[in-house]
Amino acid sequence: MEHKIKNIFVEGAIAPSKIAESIGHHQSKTEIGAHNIFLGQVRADEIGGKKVNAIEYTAQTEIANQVCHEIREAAFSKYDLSCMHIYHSLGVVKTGEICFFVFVSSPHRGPVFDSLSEIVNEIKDKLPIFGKELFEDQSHQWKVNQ
Amino acid sequence: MEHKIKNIFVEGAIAPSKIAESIGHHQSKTEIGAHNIFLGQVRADEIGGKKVNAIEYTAQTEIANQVCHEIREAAFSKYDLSCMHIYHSLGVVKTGEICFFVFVSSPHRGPVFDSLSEIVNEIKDKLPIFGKELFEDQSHQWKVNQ
Amino acid sequence: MEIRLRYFGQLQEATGKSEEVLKEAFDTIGSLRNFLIQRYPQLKNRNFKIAQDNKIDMDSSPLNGSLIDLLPPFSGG
Amino acid sequence: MEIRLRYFGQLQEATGKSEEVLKEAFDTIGSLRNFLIQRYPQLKNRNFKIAQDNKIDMDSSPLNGSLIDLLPPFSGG
Repeated sequence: MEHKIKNIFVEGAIAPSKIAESIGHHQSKTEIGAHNIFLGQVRADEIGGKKVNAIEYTAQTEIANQVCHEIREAAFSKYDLSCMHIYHSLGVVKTGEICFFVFVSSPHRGPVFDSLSEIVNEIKDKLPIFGKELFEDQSHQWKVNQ
Repeated sequence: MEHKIKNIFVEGAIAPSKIAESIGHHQSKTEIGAHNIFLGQVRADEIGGKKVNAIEYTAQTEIANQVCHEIREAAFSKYDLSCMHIYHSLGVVKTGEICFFVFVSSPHRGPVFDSLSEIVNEIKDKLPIFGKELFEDQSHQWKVNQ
Repeated sequence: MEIRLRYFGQLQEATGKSEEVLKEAFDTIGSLRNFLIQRYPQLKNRNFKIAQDNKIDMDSSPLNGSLIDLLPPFSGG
Repeated sequence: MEIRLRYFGQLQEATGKSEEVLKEAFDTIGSLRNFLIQRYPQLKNRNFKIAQDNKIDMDSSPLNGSLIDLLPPFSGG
């Protein structure tokens, strides 16, 4: 399957209503039996006595979109998936808000479970996105993925 | 952790707006970093030339809620989960609509990926829920889980 | 002691009943199963679980419940 | 040929710059890296990838792009 390179980036947090909208769009795809959704939410981590208030995301978006496209195509050829939708925030996302949304659908549940964690891990590993953790006292540190 | 036995059943399809509402309720839980959601959608399967229009669900709800409670408690003690929400439809759910919603959250992504497919599989295996596939021509057959 | 029997899903179609009351006594769940298969030959090759008082139980267990549910294969989700 | 250099994330803080133009010529990506570490000692113990013309490349690759991006460890999601 061949797909166009999509822009995964959205400005600011991803609203729950946007997620609902995306789910609703699949009601006409009646070959789908299973959806699996991953959401990344900004945690109020406490580091050295200071609490994270928000994360500010920047990215090399050209490379990120290209690499994400390759991850997407690889998943489509490896798994029996009907759809895949990926969004990531840029700019400031406050604690408790959603910054990352990956949505896969398939006729059956096996492929959605097998593919989702792989796609999420690859995106976190391979996309040049940079998170800056902003503390209550205006100081910051650079987020490190584990 | 001890939780009360919850009623997982809702009448009819699960609306995307209900899912959005459920996601939104977690914005105040700022220790959460990862959500994972499974949605079951009614497929328009074609069986012997006839197309499924809807599934009508019935259940022995007392047993189903009790067994689901046990699955839930086991998952909470096995995985580092912050929340878990489970809903299943009763009555008629049309093709393209959502009949099953499982939502797990955790500080980190490992536990949500590890637990979700296990919980979904256990619910499908162990809860006395019965799906009747209704065809376009008013005939029906009893759904069989694979 | 009376027992109240409920049939679920396709077992309602097989027996033509959604529930009934039995006045017979049964020592085990298995002996109730055998009784029902004789009464409703359509149940013979069916796979079903039996619950008493809202707990699924084995055929070897003593039957001492008053609410008995006949549960065909599960197909939720 | 000029090359346009862009610094991302914490490398902007380390160098105090978000971008600059270099007129020097470099045979490989690795030789650019060494040049930059000499110019900005703060980069010395930093782990960063280098992309040319929107493709992440190895230090052994010839440098022939005109847009060079310096990318610190990724932390999306």
